[in-house]
Amino acid sequence: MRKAFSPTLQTHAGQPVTFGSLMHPFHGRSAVGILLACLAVVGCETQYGPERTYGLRKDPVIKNGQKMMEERPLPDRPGQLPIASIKDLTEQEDSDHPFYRADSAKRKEFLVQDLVRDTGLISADDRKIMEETLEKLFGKPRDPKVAITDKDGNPDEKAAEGLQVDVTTLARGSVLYREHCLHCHGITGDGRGPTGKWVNPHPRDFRSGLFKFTTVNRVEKASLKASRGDLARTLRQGVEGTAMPSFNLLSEQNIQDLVSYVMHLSIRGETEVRTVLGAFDAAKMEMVDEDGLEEYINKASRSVVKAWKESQAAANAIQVPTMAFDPNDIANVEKLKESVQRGKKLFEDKKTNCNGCHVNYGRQAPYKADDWGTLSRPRNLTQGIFRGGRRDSDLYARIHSGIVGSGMNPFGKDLKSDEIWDLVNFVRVLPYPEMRKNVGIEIPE
Amino acid sequence: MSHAVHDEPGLKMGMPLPNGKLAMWLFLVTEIMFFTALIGTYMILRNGQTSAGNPWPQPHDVHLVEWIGAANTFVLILSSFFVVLAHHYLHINQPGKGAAYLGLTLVLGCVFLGVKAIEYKSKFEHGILPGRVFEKLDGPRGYEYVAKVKEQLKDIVDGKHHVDSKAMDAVKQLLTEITDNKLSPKQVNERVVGTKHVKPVDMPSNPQNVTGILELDSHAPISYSIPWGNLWASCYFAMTGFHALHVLGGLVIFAAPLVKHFIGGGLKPEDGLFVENAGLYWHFVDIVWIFLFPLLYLV
Amino acid sequence: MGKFWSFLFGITMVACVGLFVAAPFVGWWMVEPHSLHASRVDNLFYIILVVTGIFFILTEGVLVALMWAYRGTPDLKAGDIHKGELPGFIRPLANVFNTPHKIEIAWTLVPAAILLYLGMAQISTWADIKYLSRMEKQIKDGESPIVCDVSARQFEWRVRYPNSARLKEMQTIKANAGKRDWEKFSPHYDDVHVVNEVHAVKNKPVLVHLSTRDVIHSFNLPHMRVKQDALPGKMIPVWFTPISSNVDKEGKELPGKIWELPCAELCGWGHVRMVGRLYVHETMDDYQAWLAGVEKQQRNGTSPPQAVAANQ
Amino acid sequence: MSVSPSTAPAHAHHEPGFLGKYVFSQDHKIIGIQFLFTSLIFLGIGGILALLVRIKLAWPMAEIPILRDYFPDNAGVISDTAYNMFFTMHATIMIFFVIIPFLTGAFGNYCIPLMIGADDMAFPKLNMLSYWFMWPAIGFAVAGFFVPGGHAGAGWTSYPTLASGSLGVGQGIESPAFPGSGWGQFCWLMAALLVGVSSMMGSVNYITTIINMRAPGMTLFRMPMTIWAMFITAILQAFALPVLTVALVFQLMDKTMGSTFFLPPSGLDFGNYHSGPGGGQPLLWQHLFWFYSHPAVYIMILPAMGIVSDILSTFARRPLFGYRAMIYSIAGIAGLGFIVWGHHMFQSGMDPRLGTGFMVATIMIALPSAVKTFNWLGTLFRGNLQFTTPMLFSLGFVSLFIIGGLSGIFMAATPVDIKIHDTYFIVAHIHYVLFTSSLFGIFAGIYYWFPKMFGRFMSDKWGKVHFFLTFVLGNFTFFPMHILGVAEMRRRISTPQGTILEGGLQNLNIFVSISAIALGLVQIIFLINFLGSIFFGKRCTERNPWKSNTLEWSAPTPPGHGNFDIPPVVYHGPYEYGNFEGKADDNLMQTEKAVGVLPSQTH
Repeated sequence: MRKAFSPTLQTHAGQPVTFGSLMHPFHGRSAVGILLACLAVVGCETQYGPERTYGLRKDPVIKNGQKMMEERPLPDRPGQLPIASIKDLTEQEDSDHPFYRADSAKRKEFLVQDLVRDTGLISADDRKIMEETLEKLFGKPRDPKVAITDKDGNPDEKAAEGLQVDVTTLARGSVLYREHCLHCHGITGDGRGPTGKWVNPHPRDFRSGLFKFTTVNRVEKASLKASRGDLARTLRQGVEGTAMPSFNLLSEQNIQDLVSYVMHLSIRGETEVRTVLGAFDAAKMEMVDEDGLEEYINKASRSVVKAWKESQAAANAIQVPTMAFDPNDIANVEKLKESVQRGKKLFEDKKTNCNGCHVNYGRQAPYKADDWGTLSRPRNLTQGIFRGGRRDSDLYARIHSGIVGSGMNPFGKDLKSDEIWDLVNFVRVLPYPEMRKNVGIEIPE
Repeated sequence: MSHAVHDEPGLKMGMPLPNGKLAMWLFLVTEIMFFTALIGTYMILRNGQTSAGNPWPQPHDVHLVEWIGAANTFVLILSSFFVVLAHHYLHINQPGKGAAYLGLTLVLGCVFLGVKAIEYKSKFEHGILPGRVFEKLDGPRGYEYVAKVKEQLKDIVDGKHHVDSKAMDAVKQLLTEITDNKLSPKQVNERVVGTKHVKPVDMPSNPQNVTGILELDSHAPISYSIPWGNLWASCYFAMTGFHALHVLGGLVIFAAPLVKHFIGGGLKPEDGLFVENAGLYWHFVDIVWIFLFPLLYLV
Repeated sequence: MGKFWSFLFGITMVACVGLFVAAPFVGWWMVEPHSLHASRVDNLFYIILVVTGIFFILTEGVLVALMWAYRGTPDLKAGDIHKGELPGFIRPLANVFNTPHKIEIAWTLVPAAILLYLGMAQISTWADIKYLSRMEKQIKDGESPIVCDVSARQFEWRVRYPNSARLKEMQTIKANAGKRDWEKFSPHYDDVHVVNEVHAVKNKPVLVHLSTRDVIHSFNLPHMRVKQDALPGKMIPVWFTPISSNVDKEGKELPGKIWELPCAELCGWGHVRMVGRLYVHETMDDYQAWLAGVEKQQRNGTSPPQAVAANQ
Repeated sequence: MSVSPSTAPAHAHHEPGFLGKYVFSQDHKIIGIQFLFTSLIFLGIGGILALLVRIKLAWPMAEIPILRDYFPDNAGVISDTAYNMFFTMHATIMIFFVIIPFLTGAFGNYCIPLMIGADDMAFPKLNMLSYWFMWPAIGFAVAGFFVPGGHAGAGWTSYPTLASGSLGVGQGIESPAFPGSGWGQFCWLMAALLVGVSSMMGSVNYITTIINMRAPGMTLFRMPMTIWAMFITAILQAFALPVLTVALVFQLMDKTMGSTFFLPPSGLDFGNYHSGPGGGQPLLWQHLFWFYSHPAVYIMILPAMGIVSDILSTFARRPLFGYRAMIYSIAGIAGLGFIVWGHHMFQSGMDPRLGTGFMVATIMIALPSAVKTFNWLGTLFRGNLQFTTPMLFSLGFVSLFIIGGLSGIFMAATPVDIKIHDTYFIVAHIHYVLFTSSLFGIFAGIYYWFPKMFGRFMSDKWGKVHFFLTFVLGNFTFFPMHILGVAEMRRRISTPQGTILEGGLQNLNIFVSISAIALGLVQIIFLINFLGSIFFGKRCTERNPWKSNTLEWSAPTPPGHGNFDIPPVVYHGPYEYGNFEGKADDNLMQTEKAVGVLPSQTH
C-alpha cells in the first residue's frame, strides 16, 4: 500500500497530510532514497519563510468602482489588473485599461471625488504605525492570528470566538493556502498572485471584505459578510465560468482550515481598508482621527470581526421558504407552467427591471465595473452557467439578497417569496429550448 | 604509395548538373512540401467538417469571380511561356530579345499581382477576413451582428456609402425595424441576403420570402452571415497570400538580370543558367496557381 | 582499463534490470487493474516487457562480453587484429559468424518476426477498447450503460448525469451502431451536476461523453486503464466496465481504494491540480441512492443553503 | 604522388580580416565551429532550465535560497507558470538550439566537405546565412523570457488551444488560456520559424554538396557513415520541415490575424472570454506538427548514429560490420519515419482505426534500429578495442540507445500506450534517445574531431572522468523515470503530488533530481576540458592522430582554407582496418591504394 502524500488525504489520525510530512525522511523505502531525502530536507519548507510579512497595501483603495468606469463591450485584457499603484496614473498613459484611458483631468476628478484613495500618500511614520499594529493584530503569513484587543488594549479572547480563527487552525490554513490559493489570490489575499492578473474575471480580492455568493440576509443588514458555509461551498463547487476550480476533493478539515484562513485575510485586509478610508482625509492622506492611528486600527478590527461574527448567526441567514409545489414532480407540470409564465412577466416587469441589466436575457448585457474596479457582466441567463451555484436555493438567495459588489441589488424587500420562486423557475427553464417550449414561453432566437 | 595518373578514378563525381540547378530542384522539393501542406490542410478542413445542412461557401458567397481568376491563370501561364523564350534567346546568344521577354514576364507578374490586389480589395470591403466574418447567428454573436448591420445601414442612410436607389427603401425599412428591436439576428440576415440565398443553417424559424438588399444591389457594404466564412477566409488568405509572396519573390529574381542588362553591361549566354533556374522557380509558382485556381474558384 | 569499462557497463545493465525487478516489491509499480479490459492491457505490457527484457539482456550482455574479450592493447600494430579466437562453444557457429550475409539475414528476420507478432497482438485489444463499432458489442441490448457527460475545463471535471427518471428512459436505448440517440443526452432542465466526481456501478458499462470547454485535457483513469484526450469542439465517447467497486453503501471510499481521475494532458498552470475521483458502487441500487441524494440536494428548493453550513 | 594540376585548389583569394575570418566567415570549418560554440552556450542554458525543472519537482513548495528572490509574489516558490515555461523552453532549446545545430550545424558543416574531399560547401554564402539566421531565432527565443506573461509554457509541442488561445481578432496577442500563450508563444513561434529557415538553407546545401562535390573516386558507397547519415538527415529535413513551417504560420496567423485554423467551430470559453466562432480543428496542429517532429526525432539521432559508426570502427580497428545494411537501415528509418507520426496521437481523439495502422508502422521502425545495433556489436567482434574517450562515448551510445530503443516499443503498442501515454515513461524514453544517445554521440564527435578542429588534444584523463560520471549519473537520472512512469507519474506536472499515486514517488523524484543536479555539475568538467584544451591542450602535430581512414585525416591539422593541400583521390571505402602486407599500420586510408584483398571483403 502506498503512502498517501497528497494533501487531499487524511491520515489515520485525521491530520491533514501536507507537504510538511513529505519531507519526513522515513517515508523512503530504499536506503539510497532515505539518505538522499535526508540531504534534500535541507532548506525545504512547506510554510512561508519566517521573514515574510504581509506588508501594507501598495495599490490604491477603490472606494466606488462602479462609478469610475463606463460600460464596455469587452472584458479586461489578460495581464492587467485594475490599478496597480496610483503612481501609474501619471505614467501609464498608453495603457489599455479604461481607468488609464480616461484623460488626466478625469483621473484627478476620481481622486477629488474620493472614488479612489492613494495609499502612496500616507506618511512614512503612519505607515510604520499601521504596519506594526496590523502585525500585532494579525501576525505574519507563517504564523497568522486574529488577536483582537478591547478598548483598554487588553487581549480580547472573546472577540473572535466562534469564528474558528485560532492560531493552530490558521497555521494549517496558511500552509494549505500557500499551496492551493496563493497562485491566484496572492499572499495577502489581494488577488494579485503571479497568475492573478492573467485570469478573467480577476481573482477575488478578499481585502475589501465583499463576498459575492453568500446566503446571509442582506435585506435586513447590508453589512453582513458571508457565512463559513458559503465560503466552504464556493471552495467545494468552484465558481463555474471563472478560473476558480472546485476543491471538493480536499478533506472537510482542509476546507475548514482554508475558510478560516481566508476569513483571517479578509479581516486583516478590511481593517486596513477601513483605516485608509476612515483615519485619513481624502486629499492629502493625513491623519484626521483624534484617537490616534493605532487605536483607530484596533477599532476597525473590532468592528470587522463583529460583522463577521454576525454573519455566522443562524438568524441572519436567508430563510428560504418551501416552494408551493415540487417542480420536479411530473404531476405538477401545469403549476410549473404557470409559475414560469408569471416569472417571465416579472422578469420583464418595470418593478424588477431584470431586463434593464440582463439585456435580452443577458445575451446583450454589456460589461460594467463592479466594486473592485474590475469589469463584470450581468449573467447571460440563456447559457445555463450560474456562478453562484445552480441549486434552486442558490438562485433564490441571489435574487433575495443580491450579489454584493456586482450591482445586482437585493430584491428580498420588493418581492414576495412566491414571486422569487416564480423568477427562479423561469431562470431555470430559460437555457433549455425544449423545456421553454414545454412550458409555453418563447424568447427570440 | 605512388600511383600512376591513369589509375585515378573518374574525376567528376555526382550528377551531371550544375550545383545551382541541383539546389534549385531541392529548393523546389521543399516548396512542394510547403504548398502540399497548405493545400492539404485546406482540403481536409473543407471536406472534413462541412455537411449538406451546413455547406462550404460558394464562390458567389465570398465575392469570388471565376472569370477573373481564370484570366489571372492565363496571365501566369503566358508569363511562364515568356521565361522559356527568354532562356532560349539567351541560349542562342540574343541577349536583347532575352531581356525583352524577361521584361514581359516581369510585367505579367505585376499584372497578376494587380488583379490579386483588386480581388483582395473586394474581400476587405465586405469584411470577409479571418475572424471577422459572422457565421452562425445563434448566441451572443448574433446580436453583435445586428449591431454591426445597424451601424452599416446608418452609414448608408447618412450617405457615407452609396447604394443603388432600388435598395435604398429596403435599407431604410430594415434600419427602422432593427432600431425598434423587432428582428432576430437570423431575420436580419434574411432581409440582407434574401430568402433564396439564406443558408439552411441560418434560416429563421419563419422565413418571410423577401428580396434581400444584396439581391437589389450586390455591392451594398452590408455584412451577412457566411457559415464557415472565417475558416474560408483563413485558408484563402493563407494560400493566395503565400502564393502572392512567391510571385513577388519571382519578380525580384527577374529584376536582377534586367538590371544587369540595362545598367550592368549586358546579359551574356552564361547568364542563361541563372535565367533557367529563375524559370524553374517561376514554373513552380505557376503550377501552384494552377492547383489553387480550381480548388478555390471552381470546386 | 578495458576490464573496468566492461565491468561498468555490465553493472549498469544489471542495475537496470534489477530496478525493474525490485520496483514492484517496493510499491513503485502499476496500480491494480479494475476494469474489464485493464488486465488485457497489462498482459500486453508484460509481453513487451519480457521480450524487450530478453533482448536487453542479450544485446547488453553481448556488448559487455565483446568489450571484455576484445579489449585491445594501447599501441596499434598490425597483427593485433584477429588475435582472439572464437570461444569453444561458439566455434561450430563460426561459419555463420564469418559470413556476414547469413547472420545479417538472421538478425533481421528474427526481430522482424517478433516485432510483427508484438504488433499483431495489440490489434484486437485496441479495437475493443476504442473502436466505436465494438462499443455496441460490449454494451448489449437492453443493458443500460451508466451514461454521463464529462465537460473538462481549466482545471476541473464538470460531470452531468441524467436524473433518475431520465436514467430509466435511457435504459431503452437500443445498442445498434449508428442508431444510438446521442440527442437523448443533450442538456436538460433536470440534470444532475457534480464536480470532479464520476460515479459508476460494478460490472456495468460506463459511457462517458467527453468534451472540453477550453483547452485539450485528457480523461485518465489509471485503475481502469482509460486515457482519452478531450478535444475542443468535439464530443468523444469513452467507455469502460469496472469489475470491482471501491465505495461502501454510504458512498464513502473504502480504505486504500481511492481511484483518481487526473488530467493527463498539459492544460495550463493548474494541470497538476486537475484531479477528480472515480466512485464505483457495488450495486445499481447504491448508485440510484446516491443519485437520488444529489438530486434531492440540488433540486429540492425547500432545503435552505444555510442548512449545509449550519453549526460550522 | 603526382598531382594533377587541374584539381589543385585554385584560391586566388585575399586574406580576410578578423571579421571575415571568424565572424562572417564563409569557410565551412569556421561556420561549423561557430555552430559548435553557439550550441554549447545553449546546452548550458537548456541544462540550467532542466535543473530548475528538477528542483521544482523534488522540492515543490520550498524556498530555494537564491531562486526565491525571483518569485516574491509567489512566496519564494517557483510558480507553476514559471515551471511550465522552464520545461517548455528546456525542450525547445535542447531540440532546436542544441541537438539539431550541434549535429547538422556543427558536425555537418565541419565534416561534410572534409570527409567527401571537397574544398568547401557548394554554397558558402548560403552556409554563412544559415548560421546567421540562427541569430534572429535566438533573439526571439531569449526575448521571450522577458515579455509580459513569460515565455511559452504550453510544452514544446505547443498544442492548440492552450498555445493558440487568443482574445479574437484585433484584441491583441495576450491569451486567456495561459500567460505564456500570448507574447511568449509568439516569440516561440517566430524562433521556431526562423530556426527552420536556417535548417532549410543548411539541408539544401548539404544535399547539393554531398551529391555534387565528392572527391574523385568517392562513390556513394565509399562514403563514411557520418556522411550517409548527414545526407539522409538533410533529405528528411528538406521534406519534413516545410510542413512544420506551415503549421507555425497557421498558429502565428491564429494568434495575430484572427484566423481560425485551430479554433473549433463552437469557439472556446475561458471565464469572461468567449472566442468568436471558428471552424478549424485543434487536431490539425498535431498532425502537421508531428509530421515534422517525428522525422525530427530521427534528424536528432541519425547523425549521431553515423558519427558513432565511424568512431566504433576506428577504435575497434575493424571494418564496420554490414556497411550496406547500415545504409539501408538509415534509409529505412527515414522512409518509415514519415508514416509513423500518428503514434504520438493514439489518445488524442484521432480515429482509432488510424491508430492501428500507425502502430504497425511504428513497431516495424524498431527493426532498422535493431539491425544497426547488431551491426555495431558485429563491428566490435574480434576487434582490438581502444578505450579512448570518443570510443567510450560511442560504446555508451550503443549501450544506452538499446534502452531508448526498446522502451520505444511500449508506446508504439496502442493498448499499452493507453497506460504509458503522457507519463514519465515517455520522458525516460526521449531522454534515453536524446540525452544518452544523441548527446553521447555529440560528445564522442567533439572528443574525436577536436584535434582536427583546434590542433590540440582534449585531456583523455578528464575525458574519461567526464564519461564515467556522465554515464553513471545519466543512468541514475533517467532510468528511474521509467519506473516513475509505470507507477503513474504524469508528465509536465509542476508538483509530483497531484494525485496519491504521484505522492508515493516523492523519494524517487528527489533521487532523480539530485542525480540530475550532479549530472549538470559534471558537465563543468567537460567545459573546462574543452575550453582549456583549445589553448593549453597537448599539441597535435600529426595529420592522423587516431590512425583513421576517412579523408579529413589526410588534410593538414587544422585544415587551412580550401582544406586539402593534396587533392584527395579515393580508392576504397573508409573502413579498411586489418593486416596489410608490407604495411606497418593496421589502417589503410581512403587515399591509399589497396594492396591485396581488403579487410572489409574478407571480414
